[in-house]
Amino acid sequence: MKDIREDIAWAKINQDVMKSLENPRPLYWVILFFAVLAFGIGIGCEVYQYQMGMGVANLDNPHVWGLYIATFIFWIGMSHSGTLLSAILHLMHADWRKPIYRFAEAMTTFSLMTAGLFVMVHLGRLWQFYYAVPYPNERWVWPNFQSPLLWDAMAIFTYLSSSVLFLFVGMIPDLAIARDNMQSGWRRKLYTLLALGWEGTDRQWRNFRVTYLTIACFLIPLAVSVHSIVASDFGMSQQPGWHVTSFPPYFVAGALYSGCAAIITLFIILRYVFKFEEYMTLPILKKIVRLTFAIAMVWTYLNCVEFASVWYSHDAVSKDLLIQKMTGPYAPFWWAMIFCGSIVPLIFAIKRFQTNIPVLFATSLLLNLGMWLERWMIVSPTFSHGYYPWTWDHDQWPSMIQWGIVFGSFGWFTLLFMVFCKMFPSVSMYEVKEMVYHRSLHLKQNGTVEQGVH
Amino acid sequence: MIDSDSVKNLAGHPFDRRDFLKVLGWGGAAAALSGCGNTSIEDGKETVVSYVEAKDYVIPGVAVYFNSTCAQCDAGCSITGKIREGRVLKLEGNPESPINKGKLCGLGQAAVQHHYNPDRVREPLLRKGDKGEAISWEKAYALINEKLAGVKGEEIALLSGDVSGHQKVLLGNYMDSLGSKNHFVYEAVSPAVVRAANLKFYGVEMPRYRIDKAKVVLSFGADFLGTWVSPVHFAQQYAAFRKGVDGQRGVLIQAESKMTLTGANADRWLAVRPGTEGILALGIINALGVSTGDVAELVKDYDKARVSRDTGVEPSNIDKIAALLKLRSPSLVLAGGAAEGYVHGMQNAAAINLLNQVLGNVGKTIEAPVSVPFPQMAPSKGRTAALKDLNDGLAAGKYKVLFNVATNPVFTAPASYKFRDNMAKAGFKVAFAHYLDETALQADLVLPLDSEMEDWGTHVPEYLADTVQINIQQPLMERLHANTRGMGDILLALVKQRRAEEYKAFDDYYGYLRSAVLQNKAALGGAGSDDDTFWNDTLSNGIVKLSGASGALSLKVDVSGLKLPAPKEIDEQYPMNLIPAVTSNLRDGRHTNQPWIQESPDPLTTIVWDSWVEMHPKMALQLGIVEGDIVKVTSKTGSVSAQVYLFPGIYPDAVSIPIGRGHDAMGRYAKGYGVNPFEIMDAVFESATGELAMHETRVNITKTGQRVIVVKDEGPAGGRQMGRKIAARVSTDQVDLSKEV
Amino acid sequence: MHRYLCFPAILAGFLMAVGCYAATDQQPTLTTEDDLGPQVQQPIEFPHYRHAGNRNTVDLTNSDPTKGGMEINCQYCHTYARRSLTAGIPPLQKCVGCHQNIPSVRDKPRIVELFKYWDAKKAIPWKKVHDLPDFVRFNHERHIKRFIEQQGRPVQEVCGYCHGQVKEMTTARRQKPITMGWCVSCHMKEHVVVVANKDGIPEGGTPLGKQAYWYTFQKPAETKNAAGELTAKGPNDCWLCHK
Amino acid sequence: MSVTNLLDNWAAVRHFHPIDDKPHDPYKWAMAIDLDACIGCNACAVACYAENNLPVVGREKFKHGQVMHWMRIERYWEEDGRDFPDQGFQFLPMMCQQCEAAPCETVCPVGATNHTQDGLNSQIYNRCIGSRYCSANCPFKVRYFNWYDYPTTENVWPAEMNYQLNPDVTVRGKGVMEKCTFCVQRLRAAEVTAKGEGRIVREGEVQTACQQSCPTGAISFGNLVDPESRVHKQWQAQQVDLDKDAQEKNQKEGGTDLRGYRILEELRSYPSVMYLERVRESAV
Repeated sequence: MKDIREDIAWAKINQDVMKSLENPRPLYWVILFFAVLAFGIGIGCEVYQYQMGMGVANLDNPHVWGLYIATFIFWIGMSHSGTLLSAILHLMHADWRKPIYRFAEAMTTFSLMTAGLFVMVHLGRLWQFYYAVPYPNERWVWPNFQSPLLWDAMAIFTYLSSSVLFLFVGMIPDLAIARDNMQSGWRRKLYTLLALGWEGTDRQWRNFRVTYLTIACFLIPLAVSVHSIVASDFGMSQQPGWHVTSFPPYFVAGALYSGCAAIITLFIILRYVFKFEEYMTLPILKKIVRLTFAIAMVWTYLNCVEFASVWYSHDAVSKDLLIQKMTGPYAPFWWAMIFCGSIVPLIFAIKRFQTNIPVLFATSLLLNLGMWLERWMIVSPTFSHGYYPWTWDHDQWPSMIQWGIVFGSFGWFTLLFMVFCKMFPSVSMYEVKEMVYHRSLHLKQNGTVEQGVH
Repeated sequence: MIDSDSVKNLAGHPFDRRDFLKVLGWGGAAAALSGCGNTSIEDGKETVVSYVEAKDYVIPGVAVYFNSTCAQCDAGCSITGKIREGRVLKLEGNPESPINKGKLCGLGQAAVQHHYNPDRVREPLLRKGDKGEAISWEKAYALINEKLAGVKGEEIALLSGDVSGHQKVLLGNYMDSLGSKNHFVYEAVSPAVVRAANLKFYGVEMPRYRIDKAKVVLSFGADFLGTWVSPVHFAQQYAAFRKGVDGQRGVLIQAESKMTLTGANADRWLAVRPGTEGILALGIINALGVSTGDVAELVKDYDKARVSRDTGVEPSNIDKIAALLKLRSPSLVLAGGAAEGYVHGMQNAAAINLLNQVLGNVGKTIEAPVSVPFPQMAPSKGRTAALKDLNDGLAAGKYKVLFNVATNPVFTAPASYKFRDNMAKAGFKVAFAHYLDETALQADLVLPLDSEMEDWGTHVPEYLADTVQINIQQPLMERLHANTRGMGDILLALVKQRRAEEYKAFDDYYGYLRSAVLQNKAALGGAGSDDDTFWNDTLSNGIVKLSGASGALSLKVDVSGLKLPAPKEIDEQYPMNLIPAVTSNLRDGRHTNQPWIQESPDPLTTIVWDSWVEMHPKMALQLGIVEGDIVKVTSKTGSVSAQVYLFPGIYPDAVSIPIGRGHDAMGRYAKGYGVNPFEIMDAVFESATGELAMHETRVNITKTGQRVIVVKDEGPAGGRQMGRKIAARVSTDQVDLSKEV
Repeated sequence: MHRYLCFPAILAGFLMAVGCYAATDQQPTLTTEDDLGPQVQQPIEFPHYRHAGNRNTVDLTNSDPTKGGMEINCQYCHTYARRSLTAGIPPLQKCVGCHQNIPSVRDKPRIVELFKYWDAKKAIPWKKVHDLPDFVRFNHERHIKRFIEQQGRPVQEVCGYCHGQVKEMTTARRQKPITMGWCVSCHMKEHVVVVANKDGIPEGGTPLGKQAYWYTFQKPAETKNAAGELTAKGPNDCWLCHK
Repeated sequence: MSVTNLLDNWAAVRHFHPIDDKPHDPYKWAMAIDLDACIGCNACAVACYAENNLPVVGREKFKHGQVMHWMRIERYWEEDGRDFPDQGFQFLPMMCQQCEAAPCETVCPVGATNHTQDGLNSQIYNRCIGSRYCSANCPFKVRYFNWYDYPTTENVWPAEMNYQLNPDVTVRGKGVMEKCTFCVQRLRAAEVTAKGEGRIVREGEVQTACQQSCPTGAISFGNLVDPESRVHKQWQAQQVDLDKDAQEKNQKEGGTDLRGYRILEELRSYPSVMYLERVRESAV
């Protein structure tokens, strides 16, 4: 099967994609409704938590971090998908990424925004967050540049701004198309503004290519660093289970893994909701599935490396913790993580399932669950089974408020993402055209393509 | 938060003689009180209330210190109150006092929370049906006078706790003026049986124990570090004892059925079958093998095998202890609450005292106390038998008027007394109270007392550390509530109703106290100094130290009456012994409404805010009980339900419930937390003294099927250190203590 | 296309400018900058100039703030400042102590008001002029010890570092920003330290080696100013004011 | 507030060994706790509540592990198959160890917890934004977070009870971290007084609240660099060096006959509290 039909007319591409801005399937509205609902619940919980204090999340001393930080890492991880597809694969000239990289990039941006929210939600004094911003102030004090948390904030901010830029720059030609296709109204004004006067001249194309490539190159180290830095939040501490040298690659692998899994999920949703069957084709899905499988195996390997290094080290406390994870109160979640993260992706190895949408959808959700559990299993057991036995957990189970905010974050992300897809072309028109062009060129050389299409 | 408004409220009080503590504002020092939330600088919005008149030593922002006496228990520790801007902030020990030498226990520190307690009674309250109506003091006094009219002296009873000093004198005079001899001195928790045994053996009730001079201390349930007699003083002696005599570290052996704080610090803790402490003592005498005559005759049956069988202590341990006691002399043997709480408590205590005598400790580590030169001020010590007597009298309808001075017998009398009902038989009940506790709620008239930080007084402790000392209690700050009165002031007002002439010279208790002290100026060591100087010195010292005569103990060894019963057979229906535990935080429950006390974890179980049933893990395993199970503890008298805590420091046949919680009145921090073991305590009495035998209750345990999370500081790891070196321990042969600083 | 480059260029330029500004070693200049607080309405309009002002004339009808003062030492009334963290407001007794012996002004409205409070034995509800956030503990005593007692600087000058020229005011008004940066700016300056006493601790200044440096374990080097005098910075320890 | 100023400080950022160049002059506050003297009576903990305005959180919050005791008394007993704790329990007063290379300090994003020159690990409440990273990184778990706004919580400081609050210590609102300060308000007051008199704080001039109340004198506290201080003598006699992560005496063959040790010393946080092992008689 082919990645894409070579005989799609360019006009039809424009038409199909522009349609997604107008009339999606009804499921879109259903999703949007639930997203708003979940987000509303999250907001309610957060307002209550803000009023009452962090205690309502049922965190305690010393179990001071909980699902917020776990979910924060989860969203940061999710953000790696976009960069992987658009920047890394772009540089590798893997052109099958072209129909899907736009929404992956949007995912990057929005999951980063969600992650950023968690940093805020997690703060005990949210209203003083600006103390962590290095700017000249009347107090004459700098934040602490030694703190990985500060690096984190900066890395996230940089990554977020870069990916917004990347997303935007990559969208300019398409925005121009949208502008030209819109009759009138505020959306046309918006596209006009955002298209920055794109006319498609050679000079513009040349500048555009250079800019896009530059940002892509810039973004890759950022993506790697952002999750390495998140990893160093833990790796730089000296707590058992956190103080692990292999954490940065482990986190990056985990990030790519969860990102890919999320792409599969959203791929399937978008394909249906926006009627993108022509562009988001099963062969492309198959490629992503295979990629995901590979990353899953890398992640599994890194997991084994971590266990082995703990097991063979003389660090009795870390070893204790590992045993505790496998057998203690967190064991069900830990084993669920292993199951979802390492066993479930084996389905991807079976060819028959690589294009089976219901199976893939279910599997990708399980993978995401597994990756979320992984983050939780990194954060919480260390608190409940750290160096100091006297303070091991009392009654630590996340309260409904905590769950509510975590739940709400999914609503927030979905909301942003769905609104984006309805507002902007979520399939890159000009790149799909390129792809079709290149493929048809290849066919032309073989003389198999029908005449008169282009 | 305290803002300037509340300061202004305080400023509304009228001037009086205590104006040196006048709260008239803090001159800008209020700043320090608020939280982190306020980052705003609001020039010109906040009011700075300055003093109208200020003494030279009053500097806003600088603390002043006044000495007084702690009244949280009757050990008589001297305290130094830190006062800032007219408010007492913190209590420290007064270094000048030989009893506590600048130290203070947690309970003593919490006294400020008694003073500032939001649940204190603030107005005199007269019963109107179920409610109390606030009345004026004049009316209250008139009412008392009215109710006393025509009542015969023997129909009037007064119940109080330990009392000493001038208050005792005044109390005595008042009762005298009423023609009543019915002053019942009652403490729910007191070593009355040991006192009686001591009196019989040594000729004094409370000799001076010299733990610091002993090389070995063998204690039979005496929790001298936690609750027994004078814990802060003994803790200091203990510290010296551990440092050692001639560099040899003191050895502490504790034998008891339920581990106390002292037991938790022992080098060897022996779990003995409840009630067999005396048998163990005799067994040790036997194992020492040094006695002759009567004593040898007495102990000859108490061979190791039998003693071990009876007490549950391993024979090897008896040998080791005997060997150690023989090797290291002097030693000290103590009998405490656990030994005396049985029908044969006196016999237990006698056997233990005999062991002391056999070891030759009397005169070495047990010394004669100094005698107080003013016997009228010497303390009257409470007994549980007194409450029994009062209760019997009330039940028989003997008393028409009952005064209750801040005791809480409704809470601390065993339920089988039916004290609440009997109390109702007295026609007119007056409670002098700090809180509306269980007893005050039964009264017809509740008169609010000053806290110890607002009141004047003198105290003579029963256990004198060094010299005789009269402790001065003085207000550390202005009265917090306008309508509370000191007990002394109330007594003076009442006695004036009877003997106006005699007391007309005294405006108030302060005046009475001052003149009483100054009258004896010479005897109190103030000869030569003028009245004001002496008085001011006395107040500033907080203690008057006197040299009292210290006689010798009149040792009487009479073993003829000494006969210890064999351990009780296990009762099928009620197989377990109930040990009501006296904990160092809660004591008899009068301080339960002080939140620091509620939240300060029990040292042994780390449980807070609740009662628990302590049970040995082995026994729990047998009964299929795990931690947090709610069990019903049933005795012949009744039953209570509480959570189980598995605790290894208890004899497996016994369960223990702490005393002090389970209030159904008193205040927001006490009410509704835990259960009260007095409710299921059988009314069994010590045979020789008539004291309540608190350890004689037999119970059975049934599961209710409910389970809760035990609220405690200890985590799921329990007391295990998981291989980390956290709280390390070393045995004496591995360490060289002589090198230490 | 160049139009669209304008914005990034301006942005980059702006960022660079901010960077350069931030990078330069800003000398603390705030100390001299006056930042007037609100004029606070007091229950009695206390004339500071009359009490602390210069004794140019003793003409009491003169309302020129710079003239007609009694040159009373600040510490005569604000007596707690040298002994306590807080300067405090003098007790009413202090005012009356003098004024009951000054019959000439007894019927002035302010004095009448004063005696009204005194007769009622009521405290005057003064309004706070220099209000710090509740978590800040400025120590008056230490500053007076250091500058007045140990270095012998004039009282009014030293008080004026923070309170401005109160002797020229009627009721006091805040003259300085009293923000943390303002405090720190002074603490970061090199101040002259008087010679060391026998313990090697320089009097009238922060002993060398006592400055706490945030994350720094290095002993600060001994510094001298152009005149060769020993200098030191003020303490840099958060826990001195925030506890 | 300039970058130069930032770089200045940064250039002198923590050395690998924090106390190589002996910066603690004239003060280094330290503690020694004799576990043999500690009887676990809780007097220190209550004194700490009184001195430092600690909120009483109540039963429900205690249950959720949100208690605020800066000083906690831990009670240990290793079973080793025994039925009874027949050598008693082991009590351990645990509070902030004021580490020299404190793991909490480096991770705070806003620098709300720093090292002071007199060897304390400061906690600045008003700077804290509540990221709780410090607590996450504390090996001893002695940091306590204000999960609720205790000053406004019912029955924490109801009317009158709030009069007891120590004005020298900030009452913490919700969302800030707090911990044992070695009673810094007392230390600073003593230091400032001494400075005014041109001397250093003398031994015995300042006591922490826990030390002052301890009935058995198990806690000694003082200036470690002052050779006259009891703490200095104790540390020296026990051969415990502040700047070692493993004490020489323990590396000697046959072990040591001294009982001074520091908890989790091997983590290289260089705690300022030395504990003396509890002693138990071998003859019984």
